[in-house]
Amino acid sequence: MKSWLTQHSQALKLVLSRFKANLLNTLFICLAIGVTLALPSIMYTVLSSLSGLANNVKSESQISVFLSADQAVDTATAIKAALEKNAEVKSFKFVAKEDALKQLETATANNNVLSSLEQNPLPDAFFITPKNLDAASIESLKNDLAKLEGIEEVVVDGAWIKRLNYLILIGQKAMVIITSLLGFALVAVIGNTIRMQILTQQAEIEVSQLIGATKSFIRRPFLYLGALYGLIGGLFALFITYAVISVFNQSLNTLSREYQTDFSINLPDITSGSVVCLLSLVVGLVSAYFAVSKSLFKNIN
Amino acid sequence: MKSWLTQHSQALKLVLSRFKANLLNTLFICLAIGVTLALPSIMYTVLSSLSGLANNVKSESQISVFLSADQAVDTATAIKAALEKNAEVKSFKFVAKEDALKQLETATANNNVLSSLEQNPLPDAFFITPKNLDAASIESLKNDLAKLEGIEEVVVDGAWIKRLNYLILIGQKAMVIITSLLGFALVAVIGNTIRMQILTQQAEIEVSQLIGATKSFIRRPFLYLGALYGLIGGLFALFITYAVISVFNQSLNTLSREYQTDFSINLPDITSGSVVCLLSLVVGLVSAYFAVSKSLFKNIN
Amino acid sequence: MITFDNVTKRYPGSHEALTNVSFTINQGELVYVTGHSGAGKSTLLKLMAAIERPTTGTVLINNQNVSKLKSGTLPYVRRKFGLVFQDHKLLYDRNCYHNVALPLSINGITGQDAGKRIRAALDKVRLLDKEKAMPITLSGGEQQRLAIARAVVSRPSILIADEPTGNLDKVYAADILQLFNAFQQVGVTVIIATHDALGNSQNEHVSSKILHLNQGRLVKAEVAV
Amino acid sequence: MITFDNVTKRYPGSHEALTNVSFTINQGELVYVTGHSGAGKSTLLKLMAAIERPTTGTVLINNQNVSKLKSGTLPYVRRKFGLVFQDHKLLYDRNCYHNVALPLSINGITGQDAGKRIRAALDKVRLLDKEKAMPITLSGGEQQRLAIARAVVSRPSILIADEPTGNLDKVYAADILQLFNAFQQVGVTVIIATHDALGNSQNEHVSSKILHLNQGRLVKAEVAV
Ligand SMILES: Nc1ncnc2c1ncn2[C@@H]1O[C@H](COP(=O)(O)OP(=O)(O)OP(=O)(O)O)[C@@H](O)[C@H]1O
Ligand SMILES: Nc1ncnc2c1ncn2[C@@H]1O[C@H](COP(=O)(O)OP(=O)(O)OP(=O)(O)O)[C@@H](O)[C@H]1O
Ligand SMILES: [Mg+2]
Ligand SMILES: [Mg+2]
Repeated sequence: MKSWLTQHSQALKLVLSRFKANLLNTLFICLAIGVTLALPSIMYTVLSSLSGLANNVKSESQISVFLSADQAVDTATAIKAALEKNAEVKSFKFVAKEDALKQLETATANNNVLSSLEQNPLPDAFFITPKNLDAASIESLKNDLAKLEGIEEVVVDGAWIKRLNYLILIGQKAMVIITSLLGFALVAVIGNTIRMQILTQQAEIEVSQLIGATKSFIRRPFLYLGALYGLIGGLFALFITYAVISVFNQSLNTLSREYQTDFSINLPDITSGSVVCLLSLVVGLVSAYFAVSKSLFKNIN
Repeated sequence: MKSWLTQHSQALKLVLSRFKANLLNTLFICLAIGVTLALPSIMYTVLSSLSGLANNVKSESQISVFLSADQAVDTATAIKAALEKNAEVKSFKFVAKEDALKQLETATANNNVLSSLEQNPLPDAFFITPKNLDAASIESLKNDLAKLEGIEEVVVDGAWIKRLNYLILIGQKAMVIITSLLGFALVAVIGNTIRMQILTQQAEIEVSQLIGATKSFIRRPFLYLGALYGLIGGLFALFITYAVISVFNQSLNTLSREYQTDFSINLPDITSGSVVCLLSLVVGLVSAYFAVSKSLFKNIN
Repeated sequence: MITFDNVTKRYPGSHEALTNVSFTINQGELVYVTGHSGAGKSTLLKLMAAIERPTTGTVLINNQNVSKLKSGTLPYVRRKFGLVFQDHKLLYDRNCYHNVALPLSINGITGQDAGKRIRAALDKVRLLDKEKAMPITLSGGEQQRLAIARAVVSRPSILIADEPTGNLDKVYAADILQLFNAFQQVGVTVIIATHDALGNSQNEHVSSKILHLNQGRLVKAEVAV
Repeated sequence: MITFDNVTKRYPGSHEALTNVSFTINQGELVYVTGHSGAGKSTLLKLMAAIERPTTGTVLINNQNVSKLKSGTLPYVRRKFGLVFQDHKLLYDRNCYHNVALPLSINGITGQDAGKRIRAALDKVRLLDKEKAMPITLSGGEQQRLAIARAVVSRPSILIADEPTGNLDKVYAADILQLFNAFQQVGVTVIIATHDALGNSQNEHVSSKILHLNQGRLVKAEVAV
């Protein structure tokens, strides 16, 4: 147990002293790893923020219920009561025909066009958010609603859901492609770096083997090295992600004001931050293991 | 001249024979470079396709001219003639009020809502694309149009332009950030690779210097190496770009059908392909130069 | 202790470096391996130290067949040896002190105890004042002596030295041979490969065995007193 | 040809390796540099070959002051020399043929002409049958001879050899010294550092100069006939 500790602290000390001796080089390498790692991390952060937004939009309104024209006010009240009782309805919103007309005016961006209307052509409407979003539940809810009295038409906003889902699907597809490409690049970068280190240390490895060092003794410092590269690279990646997203959010703010929405990309929290660091540590460790095993024992029996 | 040729062909031969001897390793490194390079190339391709789309949208219609209600048909004809003469007008489109109503119906996605309208509340309209898109020209054109007879209102679609420009601005900002990050990673990857090669060749470099090799003699094979890594990496990048965008376009196709538009991302053409290859060749050459100069002459006077 | 039985070594793509060599070395012997350049001296030493394996025949170290050792136990066999390589095999990225420290750290010996032993070893080869120097700044003979210090620091039970005095002048060479004799005196088996066959008058009072090789064949194994 | 005037060499962080050394070597001379280990023999040779620069004093090669050479012309000065390094400095990633080819390719000599010269050089050190072997597979003495082949292949006007026979037995050593004598006979200046001061009976008929160093000082410069 004590010798185990000594061996490990010895290896770690060796690696740290080499780190210090080549500080600039080491930082350079860690930065390269950080950059490579930052990109999927940024992608993931942006996409998860966006899909949060998409979920919001998605649940905004999927079923529109239009009442027949010239309906008495108490019909609307009756329907309201029915909707409140229905367990399948998560929430709903009533828009009176006067309000609908105003909205239409805003949407066409021209106040004068509709001002000459002598009669409001629009009906009263309920906009309903269903509890369950799967196709079957929505269909049965639609049928239920159609049975209510005084209702002209029930419209399910299917196309919009379809499109949004498709957009998110494409985003995820892009992320999978980019992440795997970059994951590959990451392994290549760390692996190459370790192999370079092994080349520098080739004489030491050979001599150590000749005078009786075990394989794990030789491998140990390189594993520490890989893990350290990964960890520091991960920290750099987090830092870069923070910086890039902060800059981005500033630009977004101006745009959001333009759109009258309030959207910004969430900075990674402690959990996802540690996941990034841990992941890159593991990648570093694994790349180191393979690089060592590949380069180490090729000439010696 | 002949000796110059001999020297270069000698260096190139040396590099190629080493390439062949470590084929797998070489391919691995080139692939890492290719991946790193592929990302900005994909980004650029997507963004340039998008901004092409944006330009299309932008030039679709920026000034809407609404005629006063209940206008005689020949007023519209007169305005049409005036627009045709105006040099500032690039193109225009006339939308009769009946067509406008139909469009509104489609836009609100509900045929029944407006069907009960007893009278068409919408005016005839011209949608004009100006020749010059700067603020001053648009303002003067607007004033010119307002002077015409029978016109109720001239609306400049400013908000839309502003938003679109902002979106493109953000995209470009993102590309600059990502490209510079990746450019850095690229230099780090190629530079590290060359430094690794130099480490392997350290003994040769030292001995060569001791027995009278000039600096350029020693540097030459490494420059060829860097250039070759860059070139092959660039070709890999192009290949990856092609593959990724082709996959992407398939997804986009389905979506485009959904939206009834016909948008797909253009594959890079020969010009931009050669630019990518040339660029990465130069990056390889420059990284090699610095790596060699840094590693080569540190211990020897 | 070390037994060669009909050992032949053929390197891939080369003719036989050793042919049908048989002999036994007992604990505590002083053995010279002699022969012209390329006769197979280094090969013989490498086979003894379990660095190479015989093509045919058996090499026994402490009654263990080297060819049948598992790769996991090989390091522990090698730790019994103190090796001086013909090309020194020093590490040029660390100073003399740390070069000598390597065998100890492999054996898990660190700290003050290690420090004392390292300085004692450096003192024996008269390099104590070069403790902090890098090997690349040492002269050829100094490098050779450093390699010897590294071989003896872990107090091996078998000392194998390949041309340990090739770069040394007479005075230093005598010094080093003295050192090897001292090791033999305390029971260490000492095996030395050299091309200037027993030209050293200093050794005449020490009983030693000579293995003389000629083109890979053991020509004579004699005992000089 | 080579003139040292009051040359002192102090390596950074070390005492003086050479102190106030003055001598002249003329074209076509055969010079032995002798002295104990660490006396400064290799340092002297490195100063002659423009590999190191003197701390004080001047080194003239063909009346050129080495300290004042521009780094661009240094390579061309070095090409005059054929160097045998004490640690051989072979390239282990290429075979014997290509090791010997290196000085020629630096001089821009390739093709058939180069091939002939390379094989002639290998033949002179009796390594023609090892042409395709990698240096790592050579014995210590074979490596040393390969280093000598590389030094002579470009037909240098000055041949500088640092302990060229340290790993060679008597027969081969005599061979190599014969080779050096042959070079001297055709007008090449030959400078050899060695620790076994003139113990070679073969050389008695050749006139030679001896520079004997002791702790960095030139103790005597005598001419033996
Ligand atoms: N790894 C190897 N692969 C192929 N051939 C080898 C290898 N090592 C040695 N040889 C060959 O085996 C023969 C004997 O080599 P060895 O090194 O044992 O000689 P030696 O007696 O030590 O010579 P020297 O006195 O020159 O060091 C030589 O011809 C050499 O070329
Ligand atoms: N690069 C260097 N930096 C510092 N000190 C050095 C350097 N090279 C040599 N020395 C020191 O200078 C002294 C003379 O070294 P040199 O190599 O000239 O000796 P030598 O006569 O060749 O000895 P040997 O016979 O052992 O090769 C030695 O004490 C050595 O430690
Ligand atoms: Mg040998
Ligand atoms: Mg020397």
